[in-house]
Amino acid sequence: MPSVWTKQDSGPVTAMTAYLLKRLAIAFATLVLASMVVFAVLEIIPGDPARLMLGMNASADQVELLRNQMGLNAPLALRYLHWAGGLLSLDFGRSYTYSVPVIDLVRERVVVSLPLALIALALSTLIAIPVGLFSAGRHGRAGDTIAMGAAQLGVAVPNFWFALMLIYLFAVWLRLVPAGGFPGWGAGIWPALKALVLPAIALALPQAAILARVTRSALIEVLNEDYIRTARAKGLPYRAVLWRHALRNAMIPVLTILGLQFAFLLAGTIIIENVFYLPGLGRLVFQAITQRDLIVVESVVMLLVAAVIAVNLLVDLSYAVVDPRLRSRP
Amino acid sequence: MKLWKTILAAATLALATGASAFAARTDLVIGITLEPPHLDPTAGAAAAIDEVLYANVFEGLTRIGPNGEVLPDLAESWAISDDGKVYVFKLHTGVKFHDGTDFNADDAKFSLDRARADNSVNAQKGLFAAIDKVEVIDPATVKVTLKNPQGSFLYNMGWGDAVIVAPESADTNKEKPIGTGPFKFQSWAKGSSITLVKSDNYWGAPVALDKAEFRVVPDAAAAVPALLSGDVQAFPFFDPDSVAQVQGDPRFKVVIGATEGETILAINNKKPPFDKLQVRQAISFALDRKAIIDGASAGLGVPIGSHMSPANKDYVDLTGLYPHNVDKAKELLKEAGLENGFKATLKLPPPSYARLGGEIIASQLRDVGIDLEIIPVEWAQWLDQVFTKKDYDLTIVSHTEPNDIDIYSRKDYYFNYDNPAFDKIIAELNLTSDEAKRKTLLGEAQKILADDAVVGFLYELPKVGVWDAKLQGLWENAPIQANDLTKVKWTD
Amino acid sequence: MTLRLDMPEENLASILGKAFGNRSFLAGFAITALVAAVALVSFLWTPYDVTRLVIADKTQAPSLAHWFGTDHFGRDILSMIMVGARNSIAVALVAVGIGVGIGVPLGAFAAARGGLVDEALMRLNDLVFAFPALLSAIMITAIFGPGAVNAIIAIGIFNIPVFARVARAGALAIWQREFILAARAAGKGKTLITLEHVLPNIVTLLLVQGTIQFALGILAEAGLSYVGLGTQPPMPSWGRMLFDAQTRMVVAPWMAIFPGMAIVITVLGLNLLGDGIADILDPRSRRRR
Amino acid sequence: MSLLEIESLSLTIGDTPILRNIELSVAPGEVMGLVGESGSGKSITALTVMQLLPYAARTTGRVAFDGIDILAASEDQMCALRGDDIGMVFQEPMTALNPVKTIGEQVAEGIRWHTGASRADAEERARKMLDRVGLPAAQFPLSRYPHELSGGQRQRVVIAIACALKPKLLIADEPTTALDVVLQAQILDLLRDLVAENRMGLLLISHDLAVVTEMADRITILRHGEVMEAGDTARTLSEQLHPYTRQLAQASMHVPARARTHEVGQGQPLLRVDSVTRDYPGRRTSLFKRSAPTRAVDNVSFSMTSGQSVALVGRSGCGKSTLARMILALDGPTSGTIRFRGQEITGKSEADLKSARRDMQVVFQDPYGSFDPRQKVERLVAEPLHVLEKKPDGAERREMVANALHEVGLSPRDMDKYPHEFSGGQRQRLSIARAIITRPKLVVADEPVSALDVSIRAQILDLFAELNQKLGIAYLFITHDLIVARAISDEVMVMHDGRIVERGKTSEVLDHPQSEAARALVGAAPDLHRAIARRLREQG
Repeated sequence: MPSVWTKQDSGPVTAMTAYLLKRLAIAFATLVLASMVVFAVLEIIPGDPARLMLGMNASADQVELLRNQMGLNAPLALRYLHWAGGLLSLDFGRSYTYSVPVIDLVRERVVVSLPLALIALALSTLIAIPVGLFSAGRHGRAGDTIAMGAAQLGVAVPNFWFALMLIYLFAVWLRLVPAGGFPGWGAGIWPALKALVLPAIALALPQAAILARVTRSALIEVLNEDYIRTARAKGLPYRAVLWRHALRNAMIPVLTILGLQFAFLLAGTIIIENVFYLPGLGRLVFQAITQRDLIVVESVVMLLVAAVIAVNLLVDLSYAVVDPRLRSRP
Repeated sequence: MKLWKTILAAATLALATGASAFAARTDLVIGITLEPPHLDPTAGAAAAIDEVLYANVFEGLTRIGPNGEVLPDLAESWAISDDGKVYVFKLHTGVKFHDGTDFNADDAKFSLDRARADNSVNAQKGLFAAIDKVEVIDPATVKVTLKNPQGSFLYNMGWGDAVIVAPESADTNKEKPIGTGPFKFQSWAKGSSITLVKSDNYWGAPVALDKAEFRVVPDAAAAVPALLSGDVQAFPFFDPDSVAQVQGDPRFKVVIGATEGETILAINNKKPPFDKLQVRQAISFALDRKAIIDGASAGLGVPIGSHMSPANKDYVDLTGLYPHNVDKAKELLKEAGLENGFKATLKLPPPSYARLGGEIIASQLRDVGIDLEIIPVEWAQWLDQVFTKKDYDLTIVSHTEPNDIDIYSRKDYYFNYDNPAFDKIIAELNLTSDEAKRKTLLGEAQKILADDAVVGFLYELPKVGVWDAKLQGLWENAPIQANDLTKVKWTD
Repeated sequence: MTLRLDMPEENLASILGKAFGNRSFLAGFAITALVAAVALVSFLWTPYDVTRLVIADKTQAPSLAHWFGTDHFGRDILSMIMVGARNSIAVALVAVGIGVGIGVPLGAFAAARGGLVDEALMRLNDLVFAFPALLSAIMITAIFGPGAVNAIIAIGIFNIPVFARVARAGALAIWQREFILAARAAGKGKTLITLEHVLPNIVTLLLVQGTIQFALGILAEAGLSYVGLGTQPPMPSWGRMLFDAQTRMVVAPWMAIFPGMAIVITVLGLNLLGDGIADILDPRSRRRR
Repeated sequence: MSLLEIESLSLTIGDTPILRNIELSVAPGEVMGLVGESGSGKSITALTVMQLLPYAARTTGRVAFDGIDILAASEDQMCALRGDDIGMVFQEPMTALNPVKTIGEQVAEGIRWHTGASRADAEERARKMLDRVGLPAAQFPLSRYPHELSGGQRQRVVIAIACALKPKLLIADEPTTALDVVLQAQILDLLRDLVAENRMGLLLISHDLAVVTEMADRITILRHGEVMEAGDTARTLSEQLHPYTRQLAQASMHVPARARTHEVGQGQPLLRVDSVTRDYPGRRTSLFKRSAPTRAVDNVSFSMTSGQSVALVGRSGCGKSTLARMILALDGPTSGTIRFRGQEITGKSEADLKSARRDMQVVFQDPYGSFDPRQKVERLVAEPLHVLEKKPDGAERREMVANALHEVGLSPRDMDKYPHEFSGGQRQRLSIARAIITRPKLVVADEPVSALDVSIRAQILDLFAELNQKLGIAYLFITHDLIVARAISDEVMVMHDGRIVERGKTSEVLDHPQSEAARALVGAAPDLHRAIARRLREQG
């Protein structure tokens, strides 16, 4: 096949812009499709939010009145357009159960969930990358076997079970940290962080195990490449080769997994936030599902989907930062 | 735990100085399982609203006491006309709402009229159905005229749905409740907690607590560690199933009280084969209430034989009617032509009494040949499918409203039970205020329900409260779902 | 040609030889076989009947009569773990089956057709990937009602894009090989080539992914059951057992410890097995998660 | 005194002996050629000197570099030697450079590491070095990334890295094998000059006797990890005392015996290509614009007759393979038509192509990649039977496969084996068996022998010639190797930048090339005869 690299390209900058635009367009299209799916799925949920709000003793007339007030009797397409249009202007509507704007609920919860996910992500990265480097550097030797054995175990532990064990060890037994709950950032940075420590560990450890394995295998693969031999032939010691040449090349699979993990972490928070009764997005959506607070479910799910898409976009772009070959790719 | 350290340090200090007048702790974190959807008791059915606000932030003309008795509240006294149709309430004076506005008879009239209006979204409009008109006599007197005499009117006025609100703040109560109670609303961290603080301009006896936080701890799994780690000091409504976890721990007091919650295995009386009396009776014989109470409620809870709390003065013990008897149950099924048993569904709402009880009941009914498929449902689905559409065979639920035997006479109620004899008794009961007469009628009503085996009567839901051993004044029983903090204080 | 230490395709004997030399494979195989055996035995025999509740025997500590103790209904935990193994395996296996059955044909089709079809299918994949899987599984089971069948569907749906992606990537690599050109030169169409050449050559890749998804399926089922949306009583399931255990941690920790260990061991076994297979068949294969 | 001295070096990996009693030396300023077929242990010898062996390797014997005992040296000592005193150039320029670092960084890195020079100084030296290897900073700034360079340019960067610190010894392991002949000649010139300038010792490793003969002062011939013969290049190769040396030399120059050749223009053309052009879409430069399309094949016309053997030669990337794919109807032309036996094959459905496919088969370059590893030989060889009108039954099929195997010199028993049980040469025989099972009129062979060792290559060329004689099959050989073209073809077509620039009888074109492209190819092609002759002449 002829060489792909022709001379008449108009430079990496425009190619990069085109790539960026294309990715953005795809991300937006995915978002729109996702919103349709979410809306369609939630519209077939059995359970009437109006009835739920009024309880057992309310009459059918009262329920109907409330349904009208809540706009539940409008045609489907109109409701979708209204809702989707609102999303664009960050107007997510009003919660059926809390009767406050959804955006306010989200804002209150995001300050719990986002720091939690970020701490967990940071924690898992900080554990995983060094372990991966360590293991790859001792490929096949005792240290590697032990580290990877531990990682295998980490992957196999369900995070909610791990969370339970952590609570009983650190909160009930040792009383080092609270068993759950969140005092709010208003109570000071330290108490708030303390409340997030256990959940973050419970979330991070299984992820760290996966990431460490990926880092190691990516590094080992890269270490088999010819250019590693070239670098060794320059006289660089093994360690320097590992850091200067192997790590950056091994970043692409690691970044991919990091991106995927963000989605995992967001979903993982649903169960973990329930175990630790943290007032985060995960619990908001879980409660909203059980209370049939459709508007909240729709909005939060869309927000999470948007976050996942945004992170994937970011990961795509970071590939280009890591790998110059992708910068000039159409 | 910083808090504990502070307390410890303070306690040591107090001992060292020998100061007897050491001020006791004045803050409290109370765990609640469900978060209120909003904070207006007059606009929602959720019990969680009352659990936070009743008697603390909002007050009614009357109120319900710790043992279900009717006590004066904003109305210091009342007079009832001989025909039982006119009530004249004498109100307390000098009462202010938390926003500084005065409370007077206009507010009382506004509150009652608002609740019974056509466009009212009050969840218990039935409470006000008997009211014909409300008149302001003077700022401290309000007169209520009924269409017909109602024996339970004073009790009804003590419900959380009948509390007095001010016209200025009625519309914003959902977010920022303004009442006349001893505590005022401070903040609500949604999904997490609601904080109340002592109100300085309270008209009544001052309360001991300065600050009370209601923290939302949705599941029992989280409640135990929260309690053990000291994050939460009281769970007035603790899951009985978890009580073994803290029983015997000297740090905590476990208080078993009574509720108005008749836990029943509800039966769809119109759906074959449950339309046959023998089938329903067979189910009643198949139930082993002791095992159910042991397995689903940690052995706490009193068996019932009809729809009435054993704590109620009008209670009739009918538990002997259907003792656990597998052979008898099989025999009855055979009479009904179902000697080979049959299949049915059992829809279970989320509370642990239902989910755990359901598993046990399914196992017990399997012993007599009834094969149940367990379908767990969320409350929303339960209300929709079971309660509204009556699309169910069997379900388990606890009817926590007090004095609610009349539900069996309601048309289209989800039991699909229809017995003119029973309806007649209830109709008569509604027009009767004579105590002895009422007792007889209620006894008859209980008997009919038991004979018809309308539902499987299981047990009276216990009210299990668990709180710090040094805490005093929380309700032991739960005549209504409320956490009255007016008498709560720490002891040392 | 310079040093070529590559290993060309090998025969069954040498694969088996390597399998017996691979610690990961041996350990994984042993554990997985044990779990499968326990599940099979539970059809014929369990120490106690798991459908009978003996309230009088509730929350008994491990003893000779009940090796792993009893639960809050007096059921034998060992027996429940045995039956639960059956359930976990069934759910995860069928969910993997859904992923393979729909995902692999889609992926292979996309790779064979290329162009717009490929692009469209991959965008659809992206769409599914954009939904956090567990959140969506919770939504699906909450909407359509909790239960094993809906849990299988919810988990299975998210296996589809995974297998589609692996199958497509594997197939694309195979389509680059010269033997495909040879087949095309022999006049074979895309469908025939996919069936004859592409699929047999990505089987190992799918096998490795299959064990990984199988393990994830067991974790997902446990997670769903833990929030009460998975397998329903009276059928015991490991996640459900943990759900029941969590409110009794102080008085009956064995209720949480043994089912939790059952999950860890099973998932560990499957992952070791997958690693082992990957190592044996291709020492350089990149593992996907 | 020798710069590098290897004495009775033996090496095992696990239980497998790789090297046995290797003796070798390189003096300063000397070029030592290390020759051998694949698996002879050439590369392992080089890696031993660098001490970059796999973990499991165990060595005995002595390797001395500049008086240092390398086998006993610590890793720190080796790090100090590598890149500073010993440089190494590898075979595969496409993968030998780190894709995420600029060429400047990669050249400067070794300089900084060994000399402790500042970044600016190291960059300055890197710039000079790159300039020296033919990559002037004006056109190739230090900020270029490897992927922005061609294969030949990348190999220059690798040489710059290896020579940046003027090492005493340079090891070049097949430095030109991945390049086409013209680039090969340029790189070899560069290496020769660098060695002369710095009085470096050069250990040149190659499978190509001609390349080594042109470059090396002395030669060491390796086979199965043992030294067969060593000595002065010209004398060793002209005398050919050792039987293996003789075998290698003869195989390198092998020309199959062919009784008759075919001329153009006999009867109706078998294949007719009319102004065929193939464009590939350009890269997307913005949302709506693409750069101009790349023209891989540009207005090519030619025809072939039955039984004729035509070689299509050209540098890599000239469009040969694209043209071949279009002839095989695996790809469609952008414009123009291709007729096979008078029938147009462009834009036809697979069903309409069946009759054409019966008479036209293909042999690919890679004997490893061209067989599905999961199928047995019987199915693989029988694959083209798919196009027959009447599908043979099982017994017939086995018989046809057995015949085809017999014709290519394999046993019918081989039918039940898997491809991995065969050697590279045997696989190429399988490939040919597959191509002839339908008794085609034309076989297109895309570099059919370039992945094979010389001795095997000779056998396969013989087989092609034999089948051409016996079955009257016409060949279209795609090759970059003029020796192959000379050996097997009646006519040669020279392709350059997508066009056919010259066509004629093989001997005429190769001996008297007319076009510039053909002249460049012929001039650069290494030729063992010429090389030995020149060596002898130089030495007098």
